[in-house]
Amino acid sequence: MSRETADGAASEQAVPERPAVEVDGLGVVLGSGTARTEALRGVSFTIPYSRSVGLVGESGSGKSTLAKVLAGLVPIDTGRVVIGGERFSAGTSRRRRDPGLLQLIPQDPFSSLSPRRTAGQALAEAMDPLRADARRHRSAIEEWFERVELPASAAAKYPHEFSGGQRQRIAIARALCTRPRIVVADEITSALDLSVQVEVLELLAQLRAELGLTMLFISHDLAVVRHVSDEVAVLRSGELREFGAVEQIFTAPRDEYTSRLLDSVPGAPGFRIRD
Amino acid sequence: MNAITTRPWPAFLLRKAAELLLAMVALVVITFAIAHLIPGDAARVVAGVDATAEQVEDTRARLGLDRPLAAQFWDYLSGVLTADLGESFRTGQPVSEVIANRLPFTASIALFGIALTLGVSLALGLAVAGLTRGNRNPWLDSAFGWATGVVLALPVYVIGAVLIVVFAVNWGVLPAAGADSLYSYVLPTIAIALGPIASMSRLVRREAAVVLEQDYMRTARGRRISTFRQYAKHAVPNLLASTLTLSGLILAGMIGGAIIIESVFAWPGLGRAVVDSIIERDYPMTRGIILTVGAVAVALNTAIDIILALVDPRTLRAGKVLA
Amino acid sequence: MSAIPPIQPEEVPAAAARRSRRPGPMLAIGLALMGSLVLVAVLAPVLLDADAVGLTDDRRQGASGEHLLGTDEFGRDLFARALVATRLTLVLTVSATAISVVLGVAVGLLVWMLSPRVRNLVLTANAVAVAFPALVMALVIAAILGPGAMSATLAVGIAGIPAFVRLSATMAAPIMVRDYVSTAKLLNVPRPVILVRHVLPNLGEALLVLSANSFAVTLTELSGLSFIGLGVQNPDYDFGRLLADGLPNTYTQPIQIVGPSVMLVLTGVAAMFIGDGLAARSNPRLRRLVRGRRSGMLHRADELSQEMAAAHREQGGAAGAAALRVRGLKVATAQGRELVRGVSFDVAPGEILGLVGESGSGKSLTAMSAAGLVPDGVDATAAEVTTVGHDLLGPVRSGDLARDVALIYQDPVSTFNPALRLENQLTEVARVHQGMNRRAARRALAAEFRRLHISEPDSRGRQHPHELSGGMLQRAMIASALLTDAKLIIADEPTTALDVTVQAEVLRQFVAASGSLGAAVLFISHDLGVVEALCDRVLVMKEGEVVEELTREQLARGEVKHPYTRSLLAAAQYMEPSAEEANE
Amino acid sequence: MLGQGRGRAVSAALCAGALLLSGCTTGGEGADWETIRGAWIEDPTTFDPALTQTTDDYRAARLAFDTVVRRDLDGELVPGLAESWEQSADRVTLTIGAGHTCADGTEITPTVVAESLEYLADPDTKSLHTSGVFGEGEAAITADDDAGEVAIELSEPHSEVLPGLAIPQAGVICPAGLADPEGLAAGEVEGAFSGPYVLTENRRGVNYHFALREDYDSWVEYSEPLEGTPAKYLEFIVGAEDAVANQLLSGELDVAPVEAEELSRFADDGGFGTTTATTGEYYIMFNHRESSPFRDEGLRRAVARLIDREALREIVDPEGELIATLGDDTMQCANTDESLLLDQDGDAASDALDGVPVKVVGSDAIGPNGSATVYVRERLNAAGADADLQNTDVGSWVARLYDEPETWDVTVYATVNNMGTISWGLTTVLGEWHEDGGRNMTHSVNPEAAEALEAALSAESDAEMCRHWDTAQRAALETVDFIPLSMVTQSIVSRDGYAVEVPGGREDATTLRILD
Repeated sequence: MSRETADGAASEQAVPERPAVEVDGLGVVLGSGTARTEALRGVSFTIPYSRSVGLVGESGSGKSTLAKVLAGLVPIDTGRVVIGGERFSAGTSRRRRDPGLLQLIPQDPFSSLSPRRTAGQALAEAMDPLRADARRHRSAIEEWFERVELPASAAAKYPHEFSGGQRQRIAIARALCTRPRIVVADEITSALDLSVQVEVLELLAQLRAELGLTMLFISHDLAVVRHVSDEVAVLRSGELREFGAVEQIFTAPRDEYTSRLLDSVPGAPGFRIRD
Repeated sequence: MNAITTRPWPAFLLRKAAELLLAMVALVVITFAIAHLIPGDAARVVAGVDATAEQVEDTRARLGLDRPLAAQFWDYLSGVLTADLGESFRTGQPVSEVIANRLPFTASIALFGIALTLGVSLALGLAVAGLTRGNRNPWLDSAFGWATGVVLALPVYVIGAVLIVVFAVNWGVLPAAGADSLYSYVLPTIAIALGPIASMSRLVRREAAVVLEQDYMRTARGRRISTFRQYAKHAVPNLLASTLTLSGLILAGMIGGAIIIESVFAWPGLGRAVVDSIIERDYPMTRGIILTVGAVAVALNTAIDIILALVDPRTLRAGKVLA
Repeated sequence: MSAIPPIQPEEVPAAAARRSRRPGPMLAIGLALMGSLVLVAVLAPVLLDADAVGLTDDRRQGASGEHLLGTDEFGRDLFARALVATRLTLVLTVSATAISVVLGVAVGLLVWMLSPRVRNLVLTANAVAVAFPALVMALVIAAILGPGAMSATLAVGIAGIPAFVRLSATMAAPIMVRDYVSTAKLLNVPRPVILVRHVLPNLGEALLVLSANSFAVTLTELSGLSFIGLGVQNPDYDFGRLLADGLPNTYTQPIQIVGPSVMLVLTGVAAMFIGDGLAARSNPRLRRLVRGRRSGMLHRADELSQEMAAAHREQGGAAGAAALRVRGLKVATAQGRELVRGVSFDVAPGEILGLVGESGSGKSLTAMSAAGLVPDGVDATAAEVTTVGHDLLGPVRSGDLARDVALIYQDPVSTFNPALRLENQLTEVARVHQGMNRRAARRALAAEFRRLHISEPDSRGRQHPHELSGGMLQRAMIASALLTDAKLIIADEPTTALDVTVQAEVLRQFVAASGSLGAAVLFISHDLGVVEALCDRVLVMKEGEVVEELTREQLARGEVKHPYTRSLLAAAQYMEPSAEEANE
Repeated sequence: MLGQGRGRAVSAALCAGALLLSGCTTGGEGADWETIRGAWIEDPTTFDPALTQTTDDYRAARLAFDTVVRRDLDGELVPGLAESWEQSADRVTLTIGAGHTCADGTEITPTVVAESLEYLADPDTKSLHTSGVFGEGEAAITADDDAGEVAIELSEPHSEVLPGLAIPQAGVICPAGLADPEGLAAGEVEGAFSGPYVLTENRRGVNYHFALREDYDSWVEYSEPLEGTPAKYLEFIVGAEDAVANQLLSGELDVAPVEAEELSRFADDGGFGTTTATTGEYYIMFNHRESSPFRDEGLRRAVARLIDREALREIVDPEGELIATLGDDTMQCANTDESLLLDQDGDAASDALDGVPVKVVGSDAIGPNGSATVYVRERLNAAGADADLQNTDVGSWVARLYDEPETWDVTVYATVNNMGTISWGLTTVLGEWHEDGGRNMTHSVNPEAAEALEAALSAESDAEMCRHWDTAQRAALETVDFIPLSMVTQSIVSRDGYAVEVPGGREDATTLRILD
């Protein structure tokens, strides 16, 4: 619905013909029988290369479902998704996807890394899914650790030896080291303390600039997406309520729900709890 | 996404019924097969050790063991459908009658046993969990470990023998064997329940240690209600799911224990009968009893699933809680 | 989950982590026992075989110096036999356990390669097999294979498979939905590799625990088969065979069953202790975070700190009217690590005091201690804690305290008891302490629900917590505070787990409710924005100390002195969606 | 009021608890001096004497059905329903006594007896005991009520008809029972009973109650009259094999069979007496087929020299006497000459057996937990043989002995000798092979013994019979066709005040008495 807006906000970098991600009339139904729910309804938007879209929604909005659809973990019922030129729709067989196409940074820093494997092994698995040999890729791994501001010695450590923020850095490195065409970050800061959130967000903003990432950044918190997004999509109850450039969303929201979201952020000018 | 489904019960019950049916069909096939897989010639065993070849063949014909397997299976299957499990090779008595006579004895000690187990282990497990919270009373911790460990490691027949020696032979306060009066039930029930009490109270204690750490227990403490009320009203309901799930397994284990304990106490239940029937190659009896035990186990399992769903509606869709 | 983590996981120093790897007492005893048994199993058959097997004329003798446990009907030394039997027993039990575990786990994991429909079918069939008495199954298998050591082992092993299929399938289920597994799937790691690389290692310790327990069960099942006559057959002998051979003589020559019984118990206990020890080590919930006895009690501080508190008291001025008065509160772990280092503050009636800080700052511990709820594993001391007139350091009329102080916690889902209906929980204080009957309590609760504009107020109470959303649950909590006319509400991050729009709504109702009660509020939050909008006064906590006290106005104007507060404020501003920062 | 009621309930509960803890005596209820409480191993399979198969069938049949002849305490045949008899090789004539009645009052006439014996002799009855009683030929049975005689004509001579008629399996079934075979088998036809007791309660798997017939007056006149009076009621619990000793000691039972291992529990206790019955014979059975090393007489002799029969007896059944044939000295024509057996000579045995592979098979029912074959195997191995032992349950063992003869070389066997004749055991190791319709499981080849056995079974007179038996036993022991060990026993423990006898060494519950 807002493809024009997205295309209009062009960046300086050279943009390939087609956008990195096109979501067109996407509909997803979860469950069956009495438990059946429509998680997504007619959602359309695009993400051009080297651009970042922030996807905001509260619980039940379908934002995680959308991430899973892009990752191929949830089948499509109606509409289609084109990622890096590859089309996926209801009929698409569930064949394996090229890991270079899309990578997901998961939400929970405690569940995103296997407790029994070192940080180095986690990255090695991304680089070489079959063998996952950390020694073979040592220099590449160290290079990535440096990039996410972790010491090289981190490679030999196990997840429980890291703080939550550090784990998310490892998860970010793991997702980026395959150089996917698009990265989906699903609520990656929601479990962290505020100051740590800021650090991770700054790191991500920095990497975005450095690597020209194409990214879908998902959060329940409107405030979080601001520093890492070019455009913002607001999702509610499976429908896209608003899609626009980040300044426009924050300064002149068109949708009533977006305004309410903005006003609900503590500290925002519209935030009132005492009459 | 907490969509509350409107009517999960019919679907749940339907699924359970289908499972039950499937299990019964499998049981019928398996029970037919096992009797024939047990080595040894039933006709020979029935005719007697010293019988002549001719007598053995006569016996074989009399028992219908000379007929093709398919025909025997058909007889069995149609018999099962009409609740006719055939006649014992040994006594010629209808198997269903034998089972009807003996099942109540096994069922009663199993049920008394499970009731005793549930009651004692909930109280014991909770008490120990409460008393050893936060590393308090470490001696109790090890005492509990040793006591339950020893009881669990002792075979049920040794426990039974010890109980008999102490209570029946030395003190003479309870009968040593038989099923004559209500007193007769005391020792077999205790013997059969001690092991399960040990394992269940270990489970309760382990689960309770987790439950007592839960936020809602702190909430309850915040209401400053008595410790007893905290445990009885707030902790116990949350232990029911796992204890019930385990009690299904324990009931199965009790039926296994019954096989052994019944000969120690001369208990006229199914356990002794199934062992005897296997040794005597009494196929219809073996089949009938195993079919019954299996059916009871499956039915109990289903019943426990349903009770679980009543106790904790979340399991309606989520399936079973881990044992 | 818990809002009061005594120690943050990431704060556990490497040394502590290493220490927890050391075997606990249970594990040590278990390993030592099992080690000795293995030694006996290796040596006894070599050293004692002649005594154990050779026929002599000393038949059926009692215990003597020569024959410690007497002899059997063949004149064989029963002590030697009990020791020699260790080898066969261990071999058979380990083999049977291995059959159950290896095949069970293999199937339990492989079902995860099947489609959900087929997997459910397999697991349902397996559930039936699990429900079937294992001993009966073993009995049948042993009968089919013909009695003997080998068939008994196979029988018990096979009969144990279904349980392990179920356990491993169930334990694998939560791992299969872990993010690292979905990430591996996205990386196109083949399913079998995922199972071996990610699932199996994470089941490892749990499976070890279960195997140790299963070893103990297998042990008694094997001996049960021997008792029935379908187990190990003479001339082979394991503990079960010896026991079954000796059992007819229990009454005449009880010494005959002593050897095998003791050995059986030692073996079983060794296995169980190893299992327990491993479980305690691997399960963080059971792992002792603190050694030593700290019971979660609030004590009066010693003389010195009382003096300090007296000084504080003078500074604080006359505060007899304070709804909450805390002086010199300290909370420490058993190792002596101070989590709260001498905090003092007052909350005036009707005042909303904010307590701000990041995780580990001690703010929740402070609040809970003020309510007299000190978590296990830590001890709190204070010179004074007076809560709505109740001196928490002395004997307390718990009913009055429960009525006067209402608590609202962070995670609405975990603070409600999932097994009980809402009304049973929310009206408990009114019913238990105020003697309200069930029906009156239910009506009163419905009235409060209505007051908070909760939909369907009359039927809400009969619902279970899982049927309500988080925001609804927190509102229900507020209703509970209204029900008892609480004088002090201690709210520990009550809206952190909620969506922003819901958070605003709940906060609004919270303020209205506390206002209508005229209650004092101690409000814990990490969010400066919330605190600024809500509180009259704010205490900033860092590492167990109050570093700064601010009024709402000071906070709103950014008039903060302490660098920590300033960094908090900066982080909050980074997140603020206000217009002037947008094009940074 | 409410409080009071509740108080009462509480005190009742306390009493129940106190009762549990302290003093509810458990043995008292049955000891009324009219009843004897006994025990059987398991349910009888049938109450039709002709169709009986198990020990408990026989026990029940003995109580409820009288036989035409009985055994005296020393084993001699004494009158039962028949007051006298005459015997030749192919004919037995019984003179039936007057005044015997069935439980329904029917008089037991020669016709009644003849019909019952005909039923036993009829091949269609498929009784396992027909050939044991009447031999391999056909039996024609006629009654002459006027003469009070029943005549049995045999198409083939058989010398053991009278011993056969003494076994409970040959119990006389009254007309009411023959008219309703199913009811008879179920024990539901009271009129079928000819013995002193009638079955009154039949709780399968739990217990069986019998009541003494008030009109019964056909008690056997033993050479020494039995002390005491018969019990009015007999109650037998079943399935208590492992528990009877406990129940005797705790006062729950009065008279019951007890395992040999548990006898010493009663030895210390002055309040009990022990009676020992014999039920059969233990012996070492060799496989004489090509596949077995024991086709070679030398190796059989070596085993005989190796085995310490006394030690083996001690292990297997310490209550049983050593025997020199397959029967003890109470049995007619039994060899008692120990010199026919080889003396122990370990060295000679070792020379012969060294390195010989031997497949020993056994059953866990022979000796406690199969200890008999454990002993044989240990002795063989000690002598240098390479003996392998397979101990299994009875079913697998028997199947192996009959159907897989190449899988075994030697076993320890035990007969269940109901007849109380030496022929029962000897025909399992001598004479016609099992494959050819006989009972010999060993494939032994000993023409002299076989012929003598044949002759003994068709002998005209006792003297002739014993002469042939002597020849057969000598010939068989000469070549060590088998090694006789000892008697299989069943010890019966009775509480003071109760007694039981074992006529001819056999269990017989009609001898149960309450002492005054």
